[in-house]
Amino acid sequence: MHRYIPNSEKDRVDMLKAIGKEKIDELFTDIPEQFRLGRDLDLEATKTELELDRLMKSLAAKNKNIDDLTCFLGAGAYDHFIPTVVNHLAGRSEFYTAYTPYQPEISQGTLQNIFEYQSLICELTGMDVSNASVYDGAHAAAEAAVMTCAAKKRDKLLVSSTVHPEIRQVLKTYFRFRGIELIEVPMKDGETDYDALAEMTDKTVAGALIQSPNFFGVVENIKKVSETMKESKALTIVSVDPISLAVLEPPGKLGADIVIGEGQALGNDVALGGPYFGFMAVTDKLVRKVPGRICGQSLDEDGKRAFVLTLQAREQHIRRFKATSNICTNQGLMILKAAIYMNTVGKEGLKDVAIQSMQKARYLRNLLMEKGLAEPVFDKPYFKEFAMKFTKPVAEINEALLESGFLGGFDLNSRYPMPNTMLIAVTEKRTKAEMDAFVKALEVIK
Amino acid sequence: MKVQSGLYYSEDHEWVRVDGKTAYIGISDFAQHELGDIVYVELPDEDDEFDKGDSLGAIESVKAASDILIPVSGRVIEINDELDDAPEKVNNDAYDAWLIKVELKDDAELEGLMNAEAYEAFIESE
Amino acid sequence: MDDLKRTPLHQTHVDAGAKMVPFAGWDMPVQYKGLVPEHEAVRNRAGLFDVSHMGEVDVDGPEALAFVDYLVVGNVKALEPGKVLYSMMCYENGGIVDDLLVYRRAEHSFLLVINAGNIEKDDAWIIEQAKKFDVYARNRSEDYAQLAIQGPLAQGVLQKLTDLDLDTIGFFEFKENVEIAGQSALVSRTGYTGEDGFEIYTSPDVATKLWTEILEAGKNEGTEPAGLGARDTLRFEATLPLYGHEIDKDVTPLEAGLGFFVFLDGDDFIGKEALLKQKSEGLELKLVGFELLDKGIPRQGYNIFHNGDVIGKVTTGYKAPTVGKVIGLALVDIEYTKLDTEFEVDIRGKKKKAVVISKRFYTKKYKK
Amino acid sequence: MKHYEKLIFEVSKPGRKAFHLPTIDVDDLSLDEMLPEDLIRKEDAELPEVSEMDIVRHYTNISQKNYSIDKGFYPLGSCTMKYNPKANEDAASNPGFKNLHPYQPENTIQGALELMYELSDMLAEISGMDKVTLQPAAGAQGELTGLMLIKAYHENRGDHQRTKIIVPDSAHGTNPATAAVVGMEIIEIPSDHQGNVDMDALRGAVGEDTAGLMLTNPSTLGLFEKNIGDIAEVVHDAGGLLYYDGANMNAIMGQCRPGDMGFDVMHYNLHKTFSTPHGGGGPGAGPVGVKDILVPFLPVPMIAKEADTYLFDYDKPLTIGKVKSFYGNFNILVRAFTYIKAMGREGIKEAGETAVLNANYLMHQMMDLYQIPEEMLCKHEFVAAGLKEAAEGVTTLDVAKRIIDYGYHPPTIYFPLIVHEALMVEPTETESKETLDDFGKVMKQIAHEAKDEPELLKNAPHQTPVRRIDEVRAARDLILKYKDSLKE
Repeated sequence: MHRYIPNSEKDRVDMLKAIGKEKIDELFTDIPEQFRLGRDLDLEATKTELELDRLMKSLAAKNKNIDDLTCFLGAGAYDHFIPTVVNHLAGRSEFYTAYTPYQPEISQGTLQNIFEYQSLICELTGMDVSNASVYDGAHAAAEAAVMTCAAKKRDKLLVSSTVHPEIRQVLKTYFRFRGIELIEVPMKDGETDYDALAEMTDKTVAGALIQSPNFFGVVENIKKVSETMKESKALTIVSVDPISLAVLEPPGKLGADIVIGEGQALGNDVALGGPYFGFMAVTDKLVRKVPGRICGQSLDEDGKRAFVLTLQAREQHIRRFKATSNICTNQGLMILKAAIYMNTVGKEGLKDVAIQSMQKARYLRNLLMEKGLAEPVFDKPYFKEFAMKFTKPVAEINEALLESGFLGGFDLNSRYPMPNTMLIAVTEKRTKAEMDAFVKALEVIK
Repeated sequence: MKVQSGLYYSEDHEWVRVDGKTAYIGISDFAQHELGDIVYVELPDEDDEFDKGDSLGAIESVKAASDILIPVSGRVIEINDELDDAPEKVNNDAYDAWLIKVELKDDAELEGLMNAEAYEAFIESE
Repeated sequence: MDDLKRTPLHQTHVDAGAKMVPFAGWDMPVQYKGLVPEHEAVRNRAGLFDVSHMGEVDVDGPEALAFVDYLVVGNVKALEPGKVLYSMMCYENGGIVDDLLVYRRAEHSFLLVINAGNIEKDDAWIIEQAKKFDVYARNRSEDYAQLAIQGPLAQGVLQKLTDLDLDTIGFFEFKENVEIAGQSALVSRTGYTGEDGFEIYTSPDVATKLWTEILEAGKNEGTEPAGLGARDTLRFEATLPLYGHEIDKDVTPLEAGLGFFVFLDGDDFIGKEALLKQKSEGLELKLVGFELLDKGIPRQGYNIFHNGDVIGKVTTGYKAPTVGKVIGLALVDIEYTKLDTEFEVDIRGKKKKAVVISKRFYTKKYKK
Repeated sequence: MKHYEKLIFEVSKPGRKAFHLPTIDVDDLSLDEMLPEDLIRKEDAELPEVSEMDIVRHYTNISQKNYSIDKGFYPLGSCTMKYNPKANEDAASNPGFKNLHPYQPENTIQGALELMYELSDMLAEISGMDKVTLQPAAGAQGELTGLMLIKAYHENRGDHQRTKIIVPDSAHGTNPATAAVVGMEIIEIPSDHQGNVDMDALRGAVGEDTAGLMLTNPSTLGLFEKNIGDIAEVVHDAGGLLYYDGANMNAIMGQCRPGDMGFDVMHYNLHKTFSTPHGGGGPGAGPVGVKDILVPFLPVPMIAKEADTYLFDYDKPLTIGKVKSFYGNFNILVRAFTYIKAMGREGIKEAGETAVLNANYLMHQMMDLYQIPEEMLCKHEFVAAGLKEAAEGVTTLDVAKRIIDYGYHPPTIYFPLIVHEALMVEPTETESKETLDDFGKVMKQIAHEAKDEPELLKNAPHQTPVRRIDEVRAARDLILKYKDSLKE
């Protein structure tokens, strides 16, 4: 028998006998003959652990990862440092081999973590209520959009074209089948065209989704947008980089109704795009409209503090036909890592991470200008990412950079009519030496 | 299960208490029992207009969230905002804890509803 | 007496220096300036009464119509929504539980207005009877304040305070949610004085505001606050019965001369059998009007004699302000009810001459 | 040992640090040199200030308040709580997988693309589908994607009126919810006491407006839907498509395949059938397999292979677009891939067989005391309609809570909805005979207690970090973050 299956052949025989059967096949007599496979699956033979180890390592070795390469690539997935305790503790199997905490008495670990995570997200975003997370940033945007339309009983949503292209793509897919109209708001000098936004807003619009720092790294004027929305009794959804909230005024203080974002930067691996988690925080007013799980504090029979999933009546498995969302799970392991990360870096540490990323981004940006290698595209306040215009197609540059061990920035021309423009991300992990080397490499390429 | 006479009942277990040209609307004691401990009552705004059968809001218990389908058409003239802080009132006395008061659009719609007797029989059969 | 009930206007009355007296368990204003001037104000101009002590009962539900029709002696089925019916509730034996106004608010919705002194009794009676019907009946007396503005100028005064053209409310008709001085009220062209006028039902918390606004608006017309004293003399002149006087549990509507309000050709109602019997067998007693020829005031309960035999009782007697004579109403043996029949009223041991006259002491000035 | 009761915020102490960055090696610009005043945060986010030791103790302690597969038997029906092999975790934590940036050039992630490409093929082979997208982030999103595909398919044929999805009343609540989310209408049809679809009801339900039927086979009652052939015919003849909910696939791996039964589209729950960790509720992964007719509508990108190189294929004019950013929960895919490779041809089949054997074996042990139809052959799981005999007021919930006292995780309860007092048991193949025997004993013991000492059940659990929790209070007086609790 396979090593993952404890029973021996003898156990099998005994168990069959116990239920009055002789052969395993007798357990499948209820499957009509015509549907029986009648052959072996076309898969490779069982692998021993040693073989398995070889195979997986060889596959992994076929990839170049951001330990091998110096990474200036961001665009929604960031190479921030992950303290070692994060993976050690999140790697405890009491966490990762537990199921959804539907039996709270024996799930207090998972539940307490969700509660602490919700508290931390509310701190960062300046909002009243956080859910236990959704699949990822794009999914958070989709859920927030649907929720906004449901709450407002309107079916139009404004989305700034400075919002991450992947988010807008996912929104398009969700809206197509939900009959929600997605209206793209044009951009102006790297940020949302606020005048256009105001003109496009009326009483038929449920709300607006903006991103800050936006896809180009520019910090947007959330207050302006939320004021515009309030005039039409519409909602403001802001997608944020959680790290930036250590130093940026939180959307909650600027009139946002829903704050969402991609949570990967908080202690999670870039992992080729997943699993990540999307966080979602709202004002008290919207607490009953929030999709997904929420953990609440209560008391047990002995009057002791205890945590439990609450507001579950909103959940799809109960609302069924009435559901506005069908999400079942949250990203338990991911928010565990995020919470451990936030608690480890702590109040001061998160600020350090944000500030050093900004300082280093500014260093590199200036250096590129000084050396006359590239020109900044926008002159706007930015966080840790910025767009630079080169003299060659970015694809070409990146290819060359790769040769010298650098993972170049994002080619904006692949999503916007912005030839030769690279979106460069700098995290606290980058050193002066790495950035100098990066610039040297670019000098050669040029 | 208490069934208050003098009220009109819908198959979705809402009751209507006429009061002249207006009517109070609530959920039946049966519904309250089915839902269990009610933790939240979501009500519409005053002046909202509904047609018979529209969802005027929702009632949430720990187990379930059910929409409240308005049994008669009308305009909301008052909502029972006491339920905001004390949703348990619906559990305590479903016929006292009205949800909304509407201006009736058409008395005749009442004829389409059940009286106490019919409703009692209805929940028996449920 | 502290356990007396008070209307929302109680303080207003006291401040206005009204003379307060206990009436039917309520501390009510019997008069302000004086009975006679108030009486005349109503007859010639307009008077405002606080009648918040009256009782109100809501009856709604699928069988509301059938129930009310069964409860009272009148023909409720003929009553259209928006109209009011004066009627009575009887016991099985025909004796009167109370007289009342029946407001049909909608197809399935009624408002019953009953006498202050009978609220508990009536409420218990109605609830008891209601058990046999699929109706929702409840005492709403706490939720209503009631004002009555009565008199030839009443409409003019009230009209100043509302955009609704009061001509659209006919005699014994009513409208709901009428805005009066910014307050929503039920307004009916009804009264208890024999004059044209309105009764206004509103929520207790706005009663005072309404009261002062109406008096203010009626200043030039000489509108006066009027007390229960005037109310009684007015209704008496107009021969409107008062429970405990002309009518009570021992008197049937027929005997009280109110047969006109009894609808015997319709569906069954409580007491119908007894009344039919009484009608076929003829009455033994009847309510008559009389004028006292000697001096004195015939009070309620005084015996009436004929040739030394007691033949009846005084139900009400007054020196009537408008007609200026001493007149009264009495329940007497059917034999002595013809006009000009003479008999004696025993006033504190002295027999005083009296003669039967028409009950129509005063021709009502209703606007029909 | 005394239970650890602190929240991390209660451990926090000003000045404590568990983290330092190297001294800044470029100009040490101050915030206001880098950002305009009005954009700068006025009040700090109150994150905790704790030491590394504090962190380690905190999470170690709260972790021990969890029940987990590694700790013991976890027979949660329809959740397939099988062992999560450690080798999966090793592979997933290999920097060669976890440190790949989603926007790296294709030529730097050939190993990853090869893995995804081959995983798709293996999943397709196991289920009899033609092509598989790995993009959906969870079973529910897979379901969502599947219905989007069905809708897109009909719309592309001009069949815009096909908006009705038929589901049996035994279906998981997610099915109707998903349909609602993609703007489709649900028609619920009854199933018989064995959880089989009522064929007459089905024939009555299909028509011009039928978009499809959602089914899981074996059904949520753990029974194989024998009529599946006829069902497929009825739905297809009506112009509808068949959706397979992969929740229960563990039972049939290597025996039969949804693709062969006539299903056109399905989702897989990698965290159920393919041993990826549940993680206390996620992350999952919900790949979607389809037959050829639906391939043109699949989300982009697909992984393609040209000669010996793998690449992202965005060239799909009819695609529904993207349902998730990037390419799916890649590092979950790595685990599932590792698992299937480890199991291989024989292992996969053994897993299915053993899952079914274990379920039937355990069912037989519970038959005499729990309401289970005699002579029933279940698949990977079975449903008991509560106890046969119990004292007044003893519910399935009480039974579940009592099981906790005996050191096991309770089965799924009150699902499926069509079974009164349902108790849904799925042992999975990774449990030994001894474990099943002991659990069987426990269930018998509890059945006796339910008659003789009901209080034991009603007050259970007794030994847990917390006792039964007041859920009403939780929902009425919302305390959803630490600061809310301070307001109390």
